[in-house]
Amino acid sequence: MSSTEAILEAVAVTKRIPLHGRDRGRVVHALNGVDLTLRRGQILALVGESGSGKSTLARLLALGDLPTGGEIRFAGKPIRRADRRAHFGRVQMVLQDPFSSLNNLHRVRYILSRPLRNFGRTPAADLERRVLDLLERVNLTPADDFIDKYPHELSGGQRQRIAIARALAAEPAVLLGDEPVSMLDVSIRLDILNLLAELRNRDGLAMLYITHDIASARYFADEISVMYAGHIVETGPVEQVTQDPKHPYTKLLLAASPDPDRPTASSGSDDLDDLDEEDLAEPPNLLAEPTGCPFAHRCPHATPTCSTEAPPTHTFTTGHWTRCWLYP
Amino acid sequence: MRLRRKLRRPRNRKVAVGLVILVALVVIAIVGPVLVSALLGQSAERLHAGGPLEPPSGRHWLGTTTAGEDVLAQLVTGTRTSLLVGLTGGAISTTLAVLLGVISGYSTGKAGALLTAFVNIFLVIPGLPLLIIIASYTQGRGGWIMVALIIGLTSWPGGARVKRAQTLSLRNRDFVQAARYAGESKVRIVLLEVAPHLAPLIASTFLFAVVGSIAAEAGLNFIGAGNPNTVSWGTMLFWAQSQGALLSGAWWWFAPPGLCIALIGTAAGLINFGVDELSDPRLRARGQKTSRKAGRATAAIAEAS
Amino acid sequence: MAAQATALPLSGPLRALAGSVLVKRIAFYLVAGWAAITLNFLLPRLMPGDPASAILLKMTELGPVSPQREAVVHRLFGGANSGPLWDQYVSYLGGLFRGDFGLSIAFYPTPVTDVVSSGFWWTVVLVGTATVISFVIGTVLGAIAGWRPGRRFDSIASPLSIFVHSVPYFWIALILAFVFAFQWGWLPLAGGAGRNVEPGFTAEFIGSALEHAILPAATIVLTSISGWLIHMRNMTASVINEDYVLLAWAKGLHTARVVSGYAARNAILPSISGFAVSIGMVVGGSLLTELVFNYPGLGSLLNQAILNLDYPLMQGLFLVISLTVLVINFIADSIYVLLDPRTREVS
Amino acid sequence: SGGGANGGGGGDAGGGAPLTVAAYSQPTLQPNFNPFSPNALRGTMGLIYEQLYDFNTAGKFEFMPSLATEIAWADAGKTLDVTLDTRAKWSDGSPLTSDDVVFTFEYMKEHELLALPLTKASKTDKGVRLEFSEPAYAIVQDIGRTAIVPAKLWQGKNPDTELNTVPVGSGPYKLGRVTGQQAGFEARDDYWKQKVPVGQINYITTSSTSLLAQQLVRHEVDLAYAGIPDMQQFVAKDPANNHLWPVHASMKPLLLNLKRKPFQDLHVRKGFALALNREQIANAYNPGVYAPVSATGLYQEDWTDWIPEADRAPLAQNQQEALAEFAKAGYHKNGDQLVGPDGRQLTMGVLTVSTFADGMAYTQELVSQLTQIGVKATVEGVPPTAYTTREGKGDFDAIYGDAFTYGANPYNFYSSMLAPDSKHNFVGWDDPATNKALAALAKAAPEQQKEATLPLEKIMVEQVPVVPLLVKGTPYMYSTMNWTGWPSERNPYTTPDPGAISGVYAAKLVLSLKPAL
Amino acid sequence: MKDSPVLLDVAGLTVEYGSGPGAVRAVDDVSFRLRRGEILGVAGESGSGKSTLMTALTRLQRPPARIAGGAVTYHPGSSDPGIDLLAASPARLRELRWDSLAVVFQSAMAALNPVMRLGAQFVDVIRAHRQVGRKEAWARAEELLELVGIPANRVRSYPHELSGGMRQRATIALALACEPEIIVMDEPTTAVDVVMQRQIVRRLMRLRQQFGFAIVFVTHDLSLLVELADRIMVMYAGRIVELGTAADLYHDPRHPYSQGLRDSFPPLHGPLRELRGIPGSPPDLRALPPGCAFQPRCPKRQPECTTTRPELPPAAEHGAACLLQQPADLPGSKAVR
Ligand SMILES: Nc1ncnc2c1ncn2[C@@H]1O[C@H](COP(=O)(O)OP(=O)(O)OP(=O)(O)O)[C@@H](O)[C@H]1O
Ligand SMILES: Nc1ncnc2c1ncn2[C@@H]1O[C@H](COP(=O)(O)OP(=O)(O)OP(=O)(O)O)[C@@H](O)[C@H]1O
Ligand SMILES: [Mg+2]
Ligand SMILES: [Mg+2]
Ligand code: NI
Repeated sequence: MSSTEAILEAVAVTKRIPLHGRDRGRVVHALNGVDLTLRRGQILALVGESGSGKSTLARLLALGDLPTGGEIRFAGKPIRRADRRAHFGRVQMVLQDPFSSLNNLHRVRYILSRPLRNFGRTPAADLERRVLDLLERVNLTPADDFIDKYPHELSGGQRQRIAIARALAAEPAVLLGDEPVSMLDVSIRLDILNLLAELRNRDGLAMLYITHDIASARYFADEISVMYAGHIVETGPVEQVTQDPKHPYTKLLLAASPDPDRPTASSGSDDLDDLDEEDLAEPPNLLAEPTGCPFAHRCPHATPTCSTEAPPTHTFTTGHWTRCWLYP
Repeated sequence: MRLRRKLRRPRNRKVAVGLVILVALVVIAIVGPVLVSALLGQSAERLHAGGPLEPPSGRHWLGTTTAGEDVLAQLVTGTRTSLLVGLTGGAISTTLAVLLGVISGYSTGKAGALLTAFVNIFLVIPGLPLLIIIASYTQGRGGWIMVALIIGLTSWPGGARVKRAQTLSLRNRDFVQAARYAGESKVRIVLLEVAPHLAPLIASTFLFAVVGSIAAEAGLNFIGAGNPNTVSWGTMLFWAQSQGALLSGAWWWFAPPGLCIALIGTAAGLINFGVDELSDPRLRARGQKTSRKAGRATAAIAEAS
Repeated sequence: MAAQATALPLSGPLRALAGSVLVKRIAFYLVAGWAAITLNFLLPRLMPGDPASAILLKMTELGPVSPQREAVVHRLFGGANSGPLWDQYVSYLGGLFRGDFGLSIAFYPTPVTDVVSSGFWWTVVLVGTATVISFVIGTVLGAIAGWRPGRRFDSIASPLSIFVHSVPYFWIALILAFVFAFQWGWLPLAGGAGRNVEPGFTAEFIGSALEHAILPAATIVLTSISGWLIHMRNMTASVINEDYVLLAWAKGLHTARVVSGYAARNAILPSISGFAVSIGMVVGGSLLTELVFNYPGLGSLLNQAILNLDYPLMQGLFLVISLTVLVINFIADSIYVLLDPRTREVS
Repeated sequence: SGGGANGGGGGDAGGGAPLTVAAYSQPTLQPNFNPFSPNALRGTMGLIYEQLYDFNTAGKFEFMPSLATEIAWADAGKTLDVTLDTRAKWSDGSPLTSDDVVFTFEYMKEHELLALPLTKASKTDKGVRLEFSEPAYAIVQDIGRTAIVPAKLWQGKNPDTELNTVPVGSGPYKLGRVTGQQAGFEARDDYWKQKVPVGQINYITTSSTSLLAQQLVRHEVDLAYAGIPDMQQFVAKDPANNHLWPVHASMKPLLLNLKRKPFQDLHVRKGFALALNREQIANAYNPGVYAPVSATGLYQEDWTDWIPEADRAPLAQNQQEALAEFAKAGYHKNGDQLVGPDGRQLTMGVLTVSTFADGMAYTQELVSQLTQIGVKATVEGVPPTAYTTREGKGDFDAIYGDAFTYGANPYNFYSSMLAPDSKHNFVGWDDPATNKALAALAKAAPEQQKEATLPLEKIMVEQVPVVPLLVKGTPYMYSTMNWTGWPSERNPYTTPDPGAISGVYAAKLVLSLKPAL
Repeated sequence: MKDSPVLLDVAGLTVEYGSGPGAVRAVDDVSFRLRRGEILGVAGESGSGKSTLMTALTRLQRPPARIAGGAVTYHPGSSDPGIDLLAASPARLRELRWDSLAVVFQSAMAALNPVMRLGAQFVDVIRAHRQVGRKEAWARAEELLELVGIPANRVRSYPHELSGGMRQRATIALALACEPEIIVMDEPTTAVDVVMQRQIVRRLMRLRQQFGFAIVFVTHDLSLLVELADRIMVMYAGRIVELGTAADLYHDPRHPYSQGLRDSFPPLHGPLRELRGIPGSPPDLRALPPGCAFQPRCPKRQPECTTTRPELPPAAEHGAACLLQQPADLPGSKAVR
């Protein structure tokens, strides 16, 4: 896995977001020393609790915001704010909410032609053809019908596909997808994921795939990272992590994922039932200075050490590691 | 661009009425004085064109003033001055409001904070008294341009505050963020992503700034801080009031200028009702499919700009 | 004007603009206050003219004036703006600090504080009452119009209010005075209270003052009501499309409750933050109204100050008006914070 | 004592309805009853404090006694013996003595309030003797208008900062209710001279002439003297009660700035004098109130004997002759423009006060007449203080708005207009012949004054330092609803002025009124 | 479950956006029955009219949406003739709402009034329908919040002080406030991660056992439905294309669209297989293809499909609106899977 070259990396990235109003003076510890590597021709899935910092991380990688600690590297070189324009040409992001990320006042044609022009890869005469081409690639056919539509004339799923097409228009080396297909029904979702997989295989596109849908991550990604409260708690090849999770949170996540093939899901007596009772607990407190393992307060295996000392990184096989006191 | 399409085919009856009034007044302002002198042989400045305070008649459709001036001729000529003052003052005020509001809303850091403080401080200063003080400084010199200038320079803060607030709420919206990722320049983001969302606000600020300027000019004249040599609705009211038109029962002299000001304000207000729709294709598209061609043209314009 | 009339989104930054942490807000108000004070200092000095010569002219109308007297007058009245600007500024600030605004020129030698306080309550009560009345009526009517936009009430009330709003203040004041006071004699023509009523806290005086306030207040109400109406109409029209209003319906609440607790309750917020902007306008607009009705308030005083180049009085009045607007801003902001829990400062 | 709370009044000090006088063209006032203050409220002079004497300018300049019963000149006009009325008493009951009069003159001198060349004031057995450094015939009226204050109360007071809100005077009234919009006076029941007929007088504020007109028509005001629009209509509304009496006491000229081109050219000034239709200007606001005035500046009806026959008629408009005069100065008609040697149209602004409706109307008419002969004239309406400032600085082309008061003899009239050191010589006239003539007139004894005025009249006609236009009619409007006995054209026993200029006039008026039946 | 009395009877419900030729028929002739205590899952293509159907059921549709036909009958008691919700007077409707019929909107997070305390929004509705005191109502609000795992002390928070997931849970708790008989839930768990989603689902099932309400549950997540629902209804282009028990529908989908959906699902466990998805793109609701709306994309299209519109077999335990499933079974219809 790690044999392929790293293209976009987050190295020990921290993000603190100061609060305002009543909570003035306090900060949200959105990211705590996160390491993440995207490689050419590979797809990295990022899953985790809602509010764990996935979108924040993606935003930092896209240079939409600056980290408070650590650095973002592109092709091994740290990037600075001044490199923004160049960076946007190489790294594109699909924002989480397709309803707010498309300007209602512009037509699809305009929305898609802007990156084509800005990144200067398309002669003006070719614009229309390229826009139609993009629409077809994301399955918005007949493309001729869609090119003059306003966003409000599109369904959520169609909007998501416009957002993806806009990102692809820049012909990026890296695509950061923040739940890019969450509003699509499974069949369309599949089409899009297949398209992205094809780009990966053909053009060596590197991609970050943020999702709550672990099954699709398994189907589509090469590697997977699991986030919890601003920490990456486990990373590894997707099959290994989904079939043999190591970190208690990963295990919980997988157990909680709906799986119609699991025979007696609703009456089973797996560890989920215990969870059910005690685990309607408060989410992790991101306002407090992180100490120890962030999952300690919910972990069934927690020891006193867990909540005071940061767990060490334990590597199982190449590329599969977790941070947990369970592993020596 | 959308405005043009909108103007061509007002959907809403209120908007239609407003536009008709406005266009009629503009036409009067442009050709009215010529028509009045050609058809009725009257001019706004000529004293003793008729006897003092003649009621409306075939010769003087709106009667005469105490100095025997033809009221209709004055009203028509006054339309031009008042509209010029209104449009110029409104344009200056709106431009300042948009510039200061959008820039102070969009730019972060020290410059933005400074601009914001500047806008806020001006908000606290009462506009009309300020206007009067500055106007009395010029003492009616400089004609309508000066009046328009002063009005424009003193009336922007309210509009700026609204626009600043709106820009603030827009600047971190996802679609602006997305435009940054799409490689758009700052100027283009402000002009083509943020500003169009302010369009209805800008339009309504402009409309009301125009009306406000006309009314302010009238107010200035009323307290004797205007330029009495120009013929405008404001000076008409000044003369009518100071020569006791109301008491003499000369309604034909006192009423028309006031009604004209109210009329143009009403037109602006009615149009404003429709301006909201203008901003949002969601409201526009209802029931009417915009033609493909129009869409293409729009995109082409946006592309070229 | 109704520039704010267009619906404003209820999103964070707008309300965030309106309020913030108390300390920061107070700091802002201090800075704004200082700026107002400084502007007040500068503005009158930008005006042309020379109060001493005006006073001298007044004196020569009464009889011959000795050259020595002329010198005295120049010394007395020129003093307000002689010497380096900075020195004037320092002594001006010092005077303010001691509550000393100097002596009025138009009413020489009455202290400015006396002159200002003679007009202050008239205006505050008149404008205050009129504003509250127009705010309440306008907001209620606006909520009704916006509740069912396009229906009959809306299509009559909204354009009508815009029409009234567009009529110049003084024009409507003159007509009201002419019709109700002059022609019909129902109400007094002018003044703040009856001539033979001793000012004081007596029923007679209050009754007389109220009677005299009806027409000026009606002018202010008529011309400012529509601002509130339109703002509220547009806001209500947009708020009723919010999902929480739909949910309120779904909850089977009574219409009155849906309006008061959900639709109008949320729609009124921008009006409150717009209140401050409007109050400045109303105070300004009341200047003309006061003139027409010969009302003994700040507007009339300001007009006299301007006509007489009474710098000290102008400064005092400007300051009082600015500070009043500032205080109302502060109150509006504070109410806003109470009404809108989401109020936050934007980074 | 005097008037009760609700008008009328009790006791023997008069009663009836309160007399309401529209005395202020401003919305508010501040209490100030300091007779030495330029901002003293009306009524301070005449109702509260009394002056020595005056001359009736509305009538035949007859002597009007007040505190003084008679005056006598001595020492070729350098000494004036004033006989005081011994009955005079202050409102606190103590007698008004010649000590008080001497004190007043000394006090004014000490505080540089006195503009008279007084060298010494001293007691005599009949009153006081005033000694001057030069003949004071010409300023006899100014001497008489000195308000006398009680020595014991004014000792040590600063006339510049005193508001004197509890005044003690010798006049027929004491202070009543003073609010921000009116100053009320109540009759003294112990007034030393006579029973006071009017129990209560209210001097009220009225911010605009149109408001005043409404108040007059509604009989809310008994006396007003401001130029309301359409005064004839006020009379027409109730001819039995409403009356109008324009008192001619001053002259309104067109002032041309002699320091500016081309107005220093005599021919240009003559051109202007001939180009104007005075009758039409006079009719621009309230017909019958103003009237054309002779080229000497003196009003031909009142000063008939003073003006040589040939100069009595006001100049008639004659555009032909006007153009001929302009041509002598190099200005020719080119199309409808009057063009100068430099090829540019003659352009001027006529400064006037924008808040005076009448002035604005006259100026508008004047300007339109100038436009007719090809001058590019505009109305420059500015607020009053800006107006005085600009005329004081000489920052104008032309002025229409100042009135020059005639007085008991023409000395003040001409000297304020033409003397180089006069505050009111706005045009900047400085001519040795004029100065000599003025000096002669100042020293002339009353019987020589007509003769001494002639050179000045000649200068006015031939040199046109200012362009005399109209005699100003101060439009006194009064109502006989509540009070009768007003002075009128037929019985001009005083100027019905509520106190701005002369307290003697005001006191004479209110003491002469009788309740309407 | 199938013998429980019918609670809600929807017959021929049709909803259009706008009117005239340009109208979009977002819900077309939909009929189904909801039984007491049942959880009915609704899945289907995005844009197929699920949300529209939910708002129409509760008569909360907004212009330009308009109910063009059909009936929604609510049977409060088993013997009751039922109340036609579409014809009920506003007053009657107001009584029924929340008391018997509660909703969780798809936009749950925007459905809380931003300027009212969370508790107040509970108290509001409780006191509108129940004769209880203010104190009591607040206590009830706390209780309800704890039911969905929000600490009772959060009752005085404003919505913006809660995380997205908490807000969604709060709206679910709100729906339970008056122990209604029917709860309509439109994608209520989109904003929460799978762990929280599961916890909420568990709670709901438990509460249903406790109170016996029926739920209509809309989601794209077929696998979630299989775990949760009793019956599943699949919508396509405004129509119900298949209706059956959860297990049947998952393991034996009969409509080609349902099959396509099922086959597009990547499995979480077991061998990875190549997924095909459904070729083609969703139909234009303004111009539906003739015959079966799915026919242009259908791998098993027959000539008849382009002419005959298939109907859902009425009252069948498991039926699909597909000609292949019609009584005169075409050959091979059973061999679909
Ligand atoms: N502007 C902000 N102010 C305060 N807190 C913030 C801000 N932005 C993000 N956060 C907090 O930072 C944390 C991480 O947010 P982020 O959006 O990255 O989560 P996420 O993993 O993308 O969640 P989701 O799956 O729900 O999208 C959250 O707890 C969020 O509340
Ligand atoms: N206001 C509207 N005007 C016109 N068409 C509309 C409007 N609202 C929705 N539609 C159309 O109605 C159809 C049904 O919409 P609906 O929201 O019910 O879909 P849904 O099944 O809930 O989709 P999702 O799964 O994305 O929530 C869609 O095709 C949509 O385009
Ligand atoms: Mg996110
Ligand atoms: Mg939906
Ligand atoms: Ni407004």
